[in-house]
Amino acid sequence: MPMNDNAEFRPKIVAFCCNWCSYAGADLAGSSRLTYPADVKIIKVPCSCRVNPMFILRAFEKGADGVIMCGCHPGDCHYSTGNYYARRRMTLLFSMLDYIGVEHGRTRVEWVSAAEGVKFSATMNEFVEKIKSLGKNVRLGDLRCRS
Amino acid sequence: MYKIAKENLPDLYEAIAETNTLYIPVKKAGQTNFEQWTRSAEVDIKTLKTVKSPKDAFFPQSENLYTCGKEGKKITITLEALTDESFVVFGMKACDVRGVEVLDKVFLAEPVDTFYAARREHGIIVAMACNEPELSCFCKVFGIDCTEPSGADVITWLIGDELFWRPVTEKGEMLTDSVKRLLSDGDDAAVEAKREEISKIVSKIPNMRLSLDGWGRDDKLERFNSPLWEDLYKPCIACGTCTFVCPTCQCYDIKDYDTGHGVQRYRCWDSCMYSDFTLMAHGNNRTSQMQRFRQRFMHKLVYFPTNNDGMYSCVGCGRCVNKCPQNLNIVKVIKAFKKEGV
Amino acid sequence: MQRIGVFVCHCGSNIAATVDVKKVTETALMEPGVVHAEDYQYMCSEAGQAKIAAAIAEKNLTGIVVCSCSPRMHETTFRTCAERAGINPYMVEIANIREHCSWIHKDVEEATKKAVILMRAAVAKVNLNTPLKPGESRVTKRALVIGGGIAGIQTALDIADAGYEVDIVEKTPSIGGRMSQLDKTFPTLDCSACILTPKMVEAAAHDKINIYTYSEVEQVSGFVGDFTVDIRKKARSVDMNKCTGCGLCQEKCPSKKTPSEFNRGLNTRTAIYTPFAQAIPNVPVIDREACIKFKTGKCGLCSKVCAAGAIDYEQKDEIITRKYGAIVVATGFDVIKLDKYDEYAYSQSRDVITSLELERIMNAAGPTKGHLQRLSDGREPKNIVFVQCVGSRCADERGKSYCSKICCMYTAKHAMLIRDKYPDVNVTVFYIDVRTPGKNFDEFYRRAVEEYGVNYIKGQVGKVCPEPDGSLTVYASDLLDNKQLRMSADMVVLAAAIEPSASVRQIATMLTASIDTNNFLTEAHPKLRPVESPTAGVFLSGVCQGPKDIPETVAQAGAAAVKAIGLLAKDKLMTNPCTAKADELMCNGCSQCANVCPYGAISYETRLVMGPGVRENRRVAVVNNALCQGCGACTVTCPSGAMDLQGFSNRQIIAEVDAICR
Amino acid sequence: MQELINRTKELLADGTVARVLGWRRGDLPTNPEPAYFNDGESLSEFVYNGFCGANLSKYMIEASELDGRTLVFLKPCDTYSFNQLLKENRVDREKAYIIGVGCKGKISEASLNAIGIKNVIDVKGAELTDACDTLTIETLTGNTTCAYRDAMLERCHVCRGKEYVVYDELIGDSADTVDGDRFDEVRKIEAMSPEERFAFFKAELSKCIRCNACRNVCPACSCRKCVFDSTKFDSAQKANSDSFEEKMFHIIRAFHVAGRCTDCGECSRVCPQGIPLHLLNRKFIKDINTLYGDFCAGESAEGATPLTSFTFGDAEPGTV
Repeated sequence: MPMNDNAEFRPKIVAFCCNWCSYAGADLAGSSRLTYPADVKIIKVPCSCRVNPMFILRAFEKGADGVIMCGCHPGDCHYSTGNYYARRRMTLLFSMLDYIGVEHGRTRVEWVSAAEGVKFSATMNEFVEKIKSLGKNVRLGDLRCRS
Repeated sequence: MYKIAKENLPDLYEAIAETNTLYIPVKKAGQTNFEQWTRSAEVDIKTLKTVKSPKDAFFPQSENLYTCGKEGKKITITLEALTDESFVVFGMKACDVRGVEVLDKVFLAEPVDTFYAARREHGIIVAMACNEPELSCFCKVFGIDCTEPSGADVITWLIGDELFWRPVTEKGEMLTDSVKRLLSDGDDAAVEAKREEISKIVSKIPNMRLSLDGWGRDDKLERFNSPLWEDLYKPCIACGTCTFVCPTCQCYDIKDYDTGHGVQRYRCWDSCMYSDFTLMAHGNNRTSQMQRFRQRFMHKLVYFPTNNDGMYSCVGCGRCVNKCPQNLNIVKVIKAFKKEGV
Repeated sequence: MQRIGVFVCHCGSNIAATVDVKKVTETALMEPGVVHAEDYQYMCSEAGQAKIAAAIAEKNLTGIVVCSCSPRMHETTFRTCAERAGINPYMVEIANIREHCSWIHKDVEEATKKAVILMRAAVAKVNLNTPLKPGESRVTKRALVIGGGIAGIQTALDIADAGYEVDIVEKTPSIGGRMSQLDKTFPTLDCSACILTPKMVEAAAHDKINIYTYSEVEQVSGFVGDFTVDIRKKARSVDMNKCTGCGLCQEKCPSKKTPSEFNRGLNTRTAIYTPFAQAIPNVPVIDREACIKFKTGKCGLCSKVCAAGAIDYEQKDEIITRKYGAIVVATGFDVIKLDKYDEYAYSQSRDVITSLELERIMNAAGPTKGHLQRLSDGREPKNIVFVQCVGSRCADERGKSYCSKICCMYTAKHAMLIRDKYPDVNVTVFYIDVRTPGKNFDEFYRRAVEEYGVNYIKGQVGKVCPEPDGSLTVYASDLLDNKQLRMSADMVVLAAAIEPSASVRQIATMLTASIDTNNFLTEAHPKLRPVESPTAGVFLSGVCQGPKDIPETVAQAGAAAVKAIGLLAKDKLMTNPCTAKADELMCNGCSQCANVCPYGAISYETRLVMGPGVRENRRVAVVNNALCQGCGACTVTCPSGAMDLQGFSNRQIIAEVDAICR
Repeated sequence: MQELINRTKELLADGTVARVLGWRRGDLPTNPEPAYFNDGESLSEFVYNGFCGANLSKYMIEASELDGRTLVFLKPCDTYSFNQLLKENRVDREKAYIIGVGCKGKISEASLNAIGIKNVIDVKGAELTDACDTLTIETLTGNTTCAYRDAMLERCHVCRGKEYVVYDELIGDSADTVDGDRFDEVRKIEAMSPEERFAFFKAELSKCIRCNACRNVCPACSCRKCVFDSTKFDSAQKANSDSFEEKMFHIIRAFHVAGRCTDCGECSRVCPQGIPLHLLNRKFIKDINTLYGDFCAGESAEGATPLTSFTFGDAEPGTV
């Protein structure tokens, strides 16, 4: 449900980043001073395969407006196969969220290597814009958490 | 005795809702349950049994008790406000009303549950006689007359194209006064005829003649130790369906929920069928499903009457009979003991 | 309840210019569990660390949050600091308020707000942290090398030279591998045998190296530092201690019709044989399927002529069980089968051969004594056509998608050698691309073209037709001149793709080492850990990991040896404490977690499980801490959450999520 | 049915099995219940007809702990559940003696209610030996008939077939009951707008009373401790105060059984609020089939599941 006063709307966005590629990519974005909105908060996980769908739903429950997961590019996983499992899990989860009517685009997966500071920053800018265009998450939150 | 044409019922709902919150059977996604009335709600007073009993109106499945807030290192506690506005529960059946009387025994006894008491004080029960009792009904076994619900503030009968309306308490009279402009005078004879008609159906339902011999106050240990339980519980999958559709089950759990801007301490229905029911630091006091299964029936048919002057905490509504996933139910339990002569 | 100290770093002005560090510090004091908060110019400095140590001592801190630069910079610094001050290093978490905050945001208010939230998430996590201890496991100071080619030999020599015992397991009767089959090597044209044989001899003579030829790995259990391996020593039927290697038995053996594996089936060998003259050990084996004695019970000629009495028809397979600290896989390669490439007439004409067969033909010890001739009629060929990329860089499923890497160079070598020895022979090479990245490679190729007049044509061969006169007609396209060619040849040499040795699949399964779709063993990291398998303690040497030439193989063999030595040099292994852990009370034993573990770290045991109201024997998952690398794949596969990851537990991550979304 | 009883008596008598897991006659024709029988005598209460919809495979988890073999009656679709449990080491094949019983589609009182037939006192035409095309029903208010298929459970209209994937012996014939495509309903929802989809699932899922019947009956939901009952995730939930918890519970439940759910339909059969829970499971099944190749959980007791395997070229999240 897009809101008219988008300028006012500051989304809450949780980004899960794998320790080996994407977290380092975010570090590179930082050291390269490539800005992206402060709405994005990063949680470090060892590998994208550590991200449980429960974590993503939990974020929405507690009021997140968008959740993004970043991991090593397929084929480059530090643990060799983790992101392949993560990819299947997220594909199915996202498809289910879409199925129950949650706006397409509230969740995203992006593969970001340690060298891709530019990509990390661009992805986050893009994602924040997307969530802003979607507006506040009203379809997945717990009413008790709405202040 | 008053009456109102069925086609005018929406006006009646509207009128009641002007001064009260109105809970009424509403059909949503194919199922009928008591819900707060709105103009767009699809009211369904024809369905005999709502899936859930109306006990939610007095004892909601989940309710907040208080909220803890934090400012710096200071903690504030805000009690949830008690109900202070009147509400009407429209269309409760005789069994459901008895169900509330069972809850009264639990929540109005000392120490009084203030949340419940406030709701009882402000709640007005408009009961409705059962038009077509069903095969799964056995209310008569517990002395309930489904043709004329007792314990309500107003009793209604759906007869032909009219709803007959009889206030029986002061609260009922007051409600009646507030909607009197919509009511006309009714005829007691029509109601008596209807009751007769319903009684005939009741007499055809085998379970209405179920015998409670051996249950009640006297028998405890023998029944408790019966080997029958071991056989009866086996198909039970330990879900909470029977307890959650039951009008008398009163057990609840108290938990905390962190909303991010305060911690809510809430209570929610719990089920004695669950393995974590009354879980304590040392573990559970009932460790097997057999024990949990036995507890449910012993409580309803033995312990509760023992502690409450013979009042059973089953009202024979038959919801559990209809809804048990594996077709177990209290009737089968009663029959099994009868057959074995224990 | 934890007693947490929060330390906010200014990082000079790197953080303090955009984040109100005082505000972050003050807010921290309001967080649950936080009993101390302070800020400082440079937390990572001596003085900064001293502040942390002092606070730990004074306030009895149990957990630390440092709001500073990325944990990739100084997590270790602060963990070490905490450990020195007496608390477990894993009770430290970093809130990254520099790279993830001050450096990318300009607005102070906004950056401060975010820094507070990142601090809060870290505090929420530390509240649930538990002290973690790295495990210890012992190291058996012996290495196993699977495969006795140049990769295996080199690895074994390097490890042995460092002073550790090494066993080589080689499935054929002799070590030496593919390299022993080669004639010359590019780009130096060294004689292959001349440089390989001394290595073989050195390995055989080394007092730390123990060679099991005609043997295979049968079973592997255990984990890094502590593998247990069963080796099947196949019955040789010759007593290795008695045999003098005189060779008389082979001369007398009447069964002479078995195609020689060493010579790629171009000639035959006897039933009792050594694969080649310089074989090590120089002890023959009896091929029981070819041996008349084994087939009919009669003969026994070899036994009669053996003066040493070494022939032992009764010998049985022997299983040797040994413990190893490290395992190096060096199983090498084979040439792909060409039965799906009928267009090249490989099966129809004996004059269509693979490059490896050409090696044998060119070799003085080969079936033609090194004389270049057609196998069909013994004539010397006048026109030779080389076809590149047969099965390499192949789009369809008949071949391999990858480049076999060595073909361009060995073809240039062959062409050059032929033109050198037989200047009147015309040599034509059909290629897709000529790939010559390597020291002196392009120079070598250019010499073939420019000095030796090899005719290189960019194009693909569509068909090779054997003609009634014994010649071969080659139909091809010339892509540069954009025309179809038809030429007559006497011999066609196919640069067939190479593929990992067929046995590698089974070995990979035993080692729980992962393998890619082409059956090459997967390295732990393609860039940074190219000689390690993802399975700890397993290293990769040679072509089993990917196509490579001899110098690369030797280099990788040395690298694998160094990795193995580095492991064997340790007395004990410290294991990463952030490993998965199964709650056996909740575990269903469903095996789903083991299915996704890339390290084979999860096994199942039936054990007595005890808890409130529970006392039963049942199957539960057990994580081997020495193998687990802590990726967490299992934790998500486990529906009940029985499997959790220490240091990144479900509750910890959820606490962070909650703190951020608050 | 007599054939089943006779064979069962033989197997009990010769000691092949120690007990029997089947269905016991209820106090009404419509409510037989799963039950154990320990001797030939007790089999007088045994029943098997159209109302025996319960999937007995999950009870075999407990039965696998008992001494001796348990004879269990499994319908074709139930055998998939059993096989899946076997794959997950939850049941012991050696402890089970499986008689694959014929199935002509299962019916239920709820389905009869839905077509307006209530208070059923007696039913004829639902025995395995019957043709199972028409039901003759005696009710409190009179006699009536209806087409057998009109009383059938949803799952039987999209039945996967008459095959048994695991059994020791077979008794009784099965009938073709399929008259729909099992993904039709999913497709219908997929074709809706996001707003319509949201409204649909909100209406359905908000009916949930968190009774856990769907979970507890599900053969794939066999965790010793469900994540929603455990303290390990801080995710224990019993409240029913707004719609999110139902969403979380049902999405995660469907996700946890994705690639393991055999589509036995028990969740939808038992839901007291009539929530079509199979629509969530089937969405995952459909996605898995589309994205990762046809997969049928329980078809084999070995091999990886779609979520414990992968290919290098899998679809990217959010693109489908």
